[in-house]
Amino acid sequence: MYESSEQIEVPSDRDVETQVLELERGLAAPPAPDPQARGRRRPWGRGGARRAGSVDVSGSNVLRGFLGGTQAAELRAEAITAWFGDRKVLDRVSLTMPAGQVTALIGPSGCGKSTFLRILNRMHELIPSASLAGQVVLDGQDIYAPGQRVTDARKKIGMVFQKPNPFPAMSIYENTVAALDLTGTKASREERDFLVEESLKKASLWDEVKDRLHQPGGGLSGGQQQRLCIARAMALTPEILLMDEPASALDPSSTRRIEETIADLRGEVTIVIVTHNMQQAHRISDQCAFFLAEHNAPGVIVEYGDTEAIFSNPRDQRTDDYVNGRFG
Amino acid sequence: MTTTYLPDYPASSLDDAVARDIRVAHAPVDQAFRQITRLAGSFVLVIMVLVGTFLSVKAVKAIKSVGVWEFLTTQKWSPETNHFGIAALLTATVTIALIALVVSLPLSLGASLFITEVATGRLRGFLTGAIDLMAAVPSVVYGLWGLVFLQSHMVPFARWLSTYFGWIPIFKVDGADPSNPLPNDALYTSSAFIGALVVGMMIIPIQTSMMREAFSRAPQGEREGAYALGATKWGMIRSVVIPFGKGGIIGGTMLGLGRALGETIALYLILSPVFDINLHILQNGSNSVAVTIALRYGEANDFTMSALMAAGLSLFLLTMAINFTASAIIARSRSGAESEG
Amino acid sequence: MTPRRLPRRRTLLALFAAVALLTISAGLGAAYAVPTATISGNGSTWAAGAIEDWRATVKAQGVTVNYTNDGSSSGRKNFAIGLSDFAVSEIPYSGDTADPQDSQRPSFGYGLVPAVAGGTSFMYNLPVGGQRFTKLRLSQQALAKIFSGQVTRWNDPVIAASNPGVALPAQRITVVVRSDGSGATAQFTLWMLRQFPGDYAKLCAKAGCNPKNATSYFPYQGLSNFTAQSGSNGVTTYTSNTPYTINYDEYSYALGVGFPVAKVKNAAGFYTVPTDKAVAVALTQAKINMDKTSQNYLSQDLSKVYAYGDPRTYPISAYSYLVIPTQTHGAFSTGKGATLGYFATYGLCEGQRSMGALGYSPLPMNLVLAAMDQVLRIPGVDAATKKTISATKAGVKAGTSNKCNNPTFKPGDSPAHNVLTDTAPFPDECNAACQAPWISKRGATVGGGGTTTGGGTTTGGGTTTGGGTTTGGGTTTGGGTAPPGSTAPTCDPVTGQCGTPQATAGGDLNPTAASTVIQGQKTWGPAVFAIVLSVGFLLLLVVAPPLVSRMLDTRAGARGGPPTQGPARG
Amino acid sequence: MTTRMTDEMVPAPRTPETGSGAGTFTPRDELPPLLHEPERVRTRPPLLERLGLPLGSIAAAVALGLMLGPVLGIIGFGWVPVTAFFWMLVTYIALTRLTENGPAVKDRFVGVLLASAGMIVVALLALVIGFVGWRALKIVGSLRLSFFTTDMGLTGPLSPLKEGGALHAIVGTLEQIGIALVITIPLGIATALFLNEIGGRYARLVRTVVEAMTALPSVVAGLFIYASVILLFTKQFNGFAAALAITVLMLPIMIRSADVVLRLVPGNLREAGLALGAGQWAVVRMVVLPTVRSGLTTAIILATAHGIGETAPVLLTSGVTSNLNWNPFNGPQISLPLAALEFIKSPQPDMKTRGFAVAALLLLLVLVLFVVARLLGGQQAGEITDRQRRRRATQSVRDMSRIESNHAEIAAHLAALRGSDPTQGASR
Repeated sequence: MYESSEQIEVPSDRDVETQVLELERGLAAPPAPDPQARGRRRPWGRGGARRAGSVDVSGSNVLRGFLGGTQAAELRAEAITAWFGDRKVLDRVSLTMPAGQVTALIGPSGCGKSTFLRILNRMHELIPSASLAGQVVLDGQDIYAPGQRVTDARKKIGMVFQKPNPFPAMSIYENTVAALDLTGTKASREERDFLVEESLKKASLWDEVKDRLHQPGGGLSGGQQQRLCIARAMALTPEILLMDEPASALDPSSTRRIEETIADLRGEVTIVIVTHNMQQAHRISDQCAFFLAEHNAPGVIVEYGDTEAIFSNPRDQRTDDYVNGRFG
Repeated sequence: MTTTYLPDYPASSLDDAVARDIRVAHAPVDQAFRQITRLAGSFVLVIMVLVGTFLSVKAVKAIKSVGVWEFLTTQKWSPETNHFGIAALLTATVTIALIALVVSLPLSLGASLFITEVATGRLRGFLTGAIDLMAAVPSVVYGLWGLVFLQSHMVPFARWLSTYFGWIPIFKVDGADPSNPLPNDALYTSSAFIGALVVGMMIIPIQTSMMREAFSRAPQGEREGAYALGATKWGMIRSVVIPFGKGGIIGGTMLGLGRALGETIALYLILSPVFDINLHILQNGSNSVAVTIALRYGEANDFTMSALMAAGLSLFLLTMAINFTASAIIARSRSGAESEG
Repeated sequence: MTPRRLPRRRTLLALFAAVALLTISAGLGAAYAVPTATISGNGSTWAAGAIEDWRATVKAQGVTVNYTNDGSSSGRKNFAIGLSDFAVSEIPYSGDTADPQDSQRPSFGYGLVPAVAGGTSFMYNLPVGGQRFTKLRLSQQALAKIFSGQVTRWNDPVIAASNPGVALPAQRITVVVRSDGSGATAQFTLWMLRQFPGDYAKLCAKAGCNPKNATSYFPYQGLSNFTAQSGSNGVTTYTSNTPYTINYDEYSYALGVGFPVAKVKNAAGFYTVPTDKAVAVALTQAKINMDKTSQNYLSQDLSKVYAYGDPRTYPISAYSYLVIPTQTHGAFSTGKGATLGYFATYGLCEGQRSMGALGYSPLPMNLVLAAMDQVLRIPGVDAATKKTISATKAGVKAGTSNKCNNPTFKPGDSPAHNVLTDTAPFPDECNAACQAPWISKRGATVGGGGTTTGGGTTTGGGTTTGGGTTTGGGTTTGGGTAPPGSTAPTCDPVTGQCGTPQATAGGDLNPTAASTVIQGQKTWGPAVFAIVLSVGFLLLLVVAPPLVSRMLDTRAGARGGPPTQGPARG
Repeated sequence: MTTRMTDEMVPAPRTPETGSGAGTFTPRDELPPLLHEPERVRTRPPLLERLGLPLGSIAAAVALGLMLGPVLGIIGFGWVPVTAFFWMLVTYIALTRLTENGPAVKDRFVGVLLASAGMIVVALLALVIGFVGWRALKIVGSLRLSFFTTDMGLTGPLSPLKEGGALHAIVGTLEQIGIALVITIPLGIATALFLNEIGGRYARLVRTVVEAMTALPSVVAGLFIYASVILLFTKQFNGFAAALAITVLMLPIMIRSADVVLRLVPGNLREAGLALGAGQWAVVRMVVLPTVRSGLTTAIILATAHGIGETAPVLLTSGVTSNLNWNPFNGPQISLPLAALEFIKSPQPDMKTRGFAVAALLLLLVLVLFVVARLLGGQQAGEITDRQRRRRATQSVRDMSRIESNHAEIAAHLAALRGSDPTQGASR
């Protein structure tokens, strides 16, 4: 794809770019790129071949996501009901996660927050006995619709897990761009290099690891590993980033760094975060949803809305009790 | 925006949600991967079932001709005259395996406790390695060591045992004459005892590693709890480690037993085959199913082969039963249950 | 990216090396104009020494033969079902000497080729007075009683009667027999059946066998002083390792380990050992089936051998056979036939020359000639082999030297005459009068069914014995020449008794006298050493603990912290 | 001692005065400067006890054993170790008793017993290896390298020890185990992947059957191949049949150990891969297999070591030959364990020596495989050696500038594109 500029000679490079852009984003055609850049020899190109020619950043699958300022999208869960075998764990949960915002899912253990989160990027179905009802709508499409590929949904919806889990056999560099290989996305070395730095910078890890990118990812500290996982998830420029208690296994200072990272990513990607830590939810989220499963009943959202309102002026007594630490 | 929402749940329709069909459409390469591994699994299944079926089908011919009961109770092995059974073979096989257990159990128990509880650092690494290596030593090496080295050194001990403990039936040796100043070693050679010593050595590693695994899983907290109550190391081992590793002890022992039952070459080299039940373990002459197969397959005609298959099948069934019991015990024990998760 | 190499590459490398070497070795092998097909056979362990010797020699000529000595029964069965290209067996598939337990016979044409003669010897391991006794004599009656479980003590009168003046120990005899199906067992039980049917019946009654038939499986069940080992190797190894044992097998095995074999009393009342010559003398009485239409053409009837009255004869002598296919079948092609023909012809001619040294006895020429006719029936025998055979026949007919170079044959002699019988020594006790009738009979051999020729006087010249050693005609040669090897047994030239050098060095007929030099007599050497050691250890006991403790303490002290004063505890 | 030091430099801890409320203290402020390191409290038993007593007891025991045995002749030499062992126990316990109380003595006693068990097991192994090696040494002087380069084809019963070798058996072993590995490795790993990655009821059935098959006695596996492959199809003994017999034995073992190794892959790694939008095969190929690479390699090598030593199935299938046979599909092809067995069965001392030499060779092969397995197994995924670490460090530093320049380049282009994009603006 990246090389396409060389093969396609008609009508002009600019037109190709425009077409691609229009296809991708539905945008108006950009003007011609900087003529200086046009004539310059670029240091990237597959196989190290340096050649003069047009800039084809837009034609690259990998870099496509970086063309727009933000790729954040709204995610809408509609009447999600989930079962494990015969046991119902969620009952008709609906929630809209606005684009570019941080939505925190809070609630006591076992209330179905994590299940809900895993439903959002189709990780739920990995459990053999699991089933669900309802819809998850992204870009106007139900990700569970029959025609939808599970891998496409997951590519658009990244996930970070409770325990940092960098791939042990890969270096930091390889971990960061693991998604490329795992999804079979072709990319030149230059594109990879760009992605590594870009993603690590987004995860605020670049400065800490830039001089040891070839060391194993497992050699980092817990907090760094978790940020590496965030970088890994961001490499494919997802629209949504799900985080399942990303800081619960970390010490306070690492937690702070993660929170800073989340704050940096806000606006760029829609973040849904599950957390047990009330202060954390308060600090980082724009919107909060309080989940609760009363004994022997499936989990439901008791109350959701603006974070400040949830914490300062909850309408439900149970929410009030929970956010003020009276139970949980 | 400073509002919150309270979602409304109509209680009446609590159960009207129906699970969606979320069948995953796999990419072609994943589909291929699933099919290929499934094919491999099926292939293995077919091979294994084929082995079992082939053995069973072949064995049926021989068992049918003498009847199951006679097959199980006859001591003689003479398929040529249609008079054969596995009573003597199986008894001897089990006898050897049991003696092997008696010899190996204390050693492997002690060694595994030593490795997990006493030895530290490099000594522990060395011992673990040595015992794993012991498992990899080919049985023919053990066999020739047993034949050439151990037998000559163990015969005097066997003689001593039978001289002083001959009053215990299993240590009795027919034709032994303690008053004779010149010992007749032939009486004590090629016996179940000598064979079992070698087999015992061969099963030490498998038992030790099973037990070591189990013991090393004993939770640190419980150990420290025992120490905190003022226990000595042995007190801690007895009250925490051994109860915790009980499943490993039993499971390892049974796996060793299963291995001992199937041992061929070492016994093939050492034993002098007899087709009578000989419970005098020190006395020359014993047998085993595996040895009989190795000795007799060459000259076996169709029917004799079928008889050998029948013997082999019964050994296989016995070993299988023991192995399954062992894995059930291990899986059900505390030490094993944790390893699964 | 991520390395995903599994060590499959190593295997590939090995395979590649294998292919490379294969081409090289193929190139080397092509230098000879000999049959190239590889043949595999299995069977007799009794004759294994001979077959292995031939196999190694023809390999040097570029012909590859595989042989597994796993017992005659196995050999006959594998041959019958087409698993092997030839078998070696002491007994045929059918006839009264066959094993009734054999149920599988070839579905294709086959024939017997006499391969080598030998004596079933009785190797024993009998310490008398602390030394290995090497001069045991046994009557055939005693053998029958020992091997039927009736005589179970070494000092039994039946044994003592043949060994006057020997203080035989009051030990149990451990009889070592074959646990697998074996031609040696078949031959031996046949002898027992023919000569001592009563004892054989008793054995069968005890151990469960058919008293009317010889068997390849020695019936030892329920006989507490019997022990069974697999293969001639197993039997021999066990006997050599275990005192108070006796077994039966081909003489070559005893020679191989340097152990003595019992001198067996023949019909003339003399004790002999199965040297090549004694066996040659005995087998002059073998009746050979000369019925060419019979499947058992050339098979042997040994009844007269057992009872032969020549003082030199070893009574329990026999032939071993190559079983060859006379049709192509299954995997047996004419190419393999060429190899088998070459191998058999080699064995019959040149191969016979080393038999004496190995403990066998070469075949007489008449049998060789008859066997060659059988070899010609093998499909695909090549021109070179046919030429050798025809040249041999012509040479024998013309009375000139022939290509075969069989050691039993002298040009101009009758093919039925075995020159070994001319030089066979008489036992010491056999005086001139005793020798006379047999000397006159020399050369007048009866080849059962074959032609009988007279004449042939004793030649005084050097006679070639097996290993190619030439001994003066005047002196009698005993057993075969010692095989080269680390433990070459020395053989008593008078008695043909063999043993290790130390054993014969005692050279005393009276074993009780030999017992005065008991090995391993207590000397003070090791004891003094032990005392010194134990004193040393005791000293160590006193000195070591504080010393070690001091040493380690100072070292520990040097490592960290201020030096400690006195014992560390407190 | 401790008291002295306390007096000198450690201020006595103060207790909050009653009535003064919930005050706090800042003890570091009052600490005088440290003059020298405080003496460490000893918690291990003194060396006299840890080493002196056992050594002394052993010395005493050996002394007594030697006295009773070779010196006084009361007991046979074979009994010396046994007597010494018991006397060692007695001495050690008696000496311990002088200073310790009941439970501690018992503790020591059991400790000695456990140590003895460990030592006996190691001693037995050493005895086996040592004996075989020692007996095989004879061949070193008389055969030298030709043992590895010649077969037994030209070696007859009368040939001296310096003739003949084990090349045919080495070739046979390598080819047979090679064939077995070619079958078992892909099949075994694929099946283990099926059990682990796909799962389901069918996989459980396969797992149960595989587990049952690990109980198959080796000789029965040989008998199966003999009765099926050889008698029905090949009609001759050959190396391939032996390889198949080894395969039947190795396959369940391989599957089981690969299964165990794969089970150790944390589920969250698979989930992480899947959450990135990867397909199952991609996750297996790039995450699961690389993670367990060393474990799988170890499993394969150990299975190889076991397969190489299998004698019984080979005895029934490969046939015996003295000749080098490169072709595993035609004619008998002996392997090392079978050659050792055949040689050792021979009564001739030279053949026995060859048998020990072959056994030693086999042992050496297993030992080498074992050491390799240990070395590989010691390195977990992501664990690297110091050398690798250093190499990667320099590489990282070298690549850093490249990455930065590539990033700058592309970022500039992207910025250029975006800058001219009216709807996006230069928001970044």
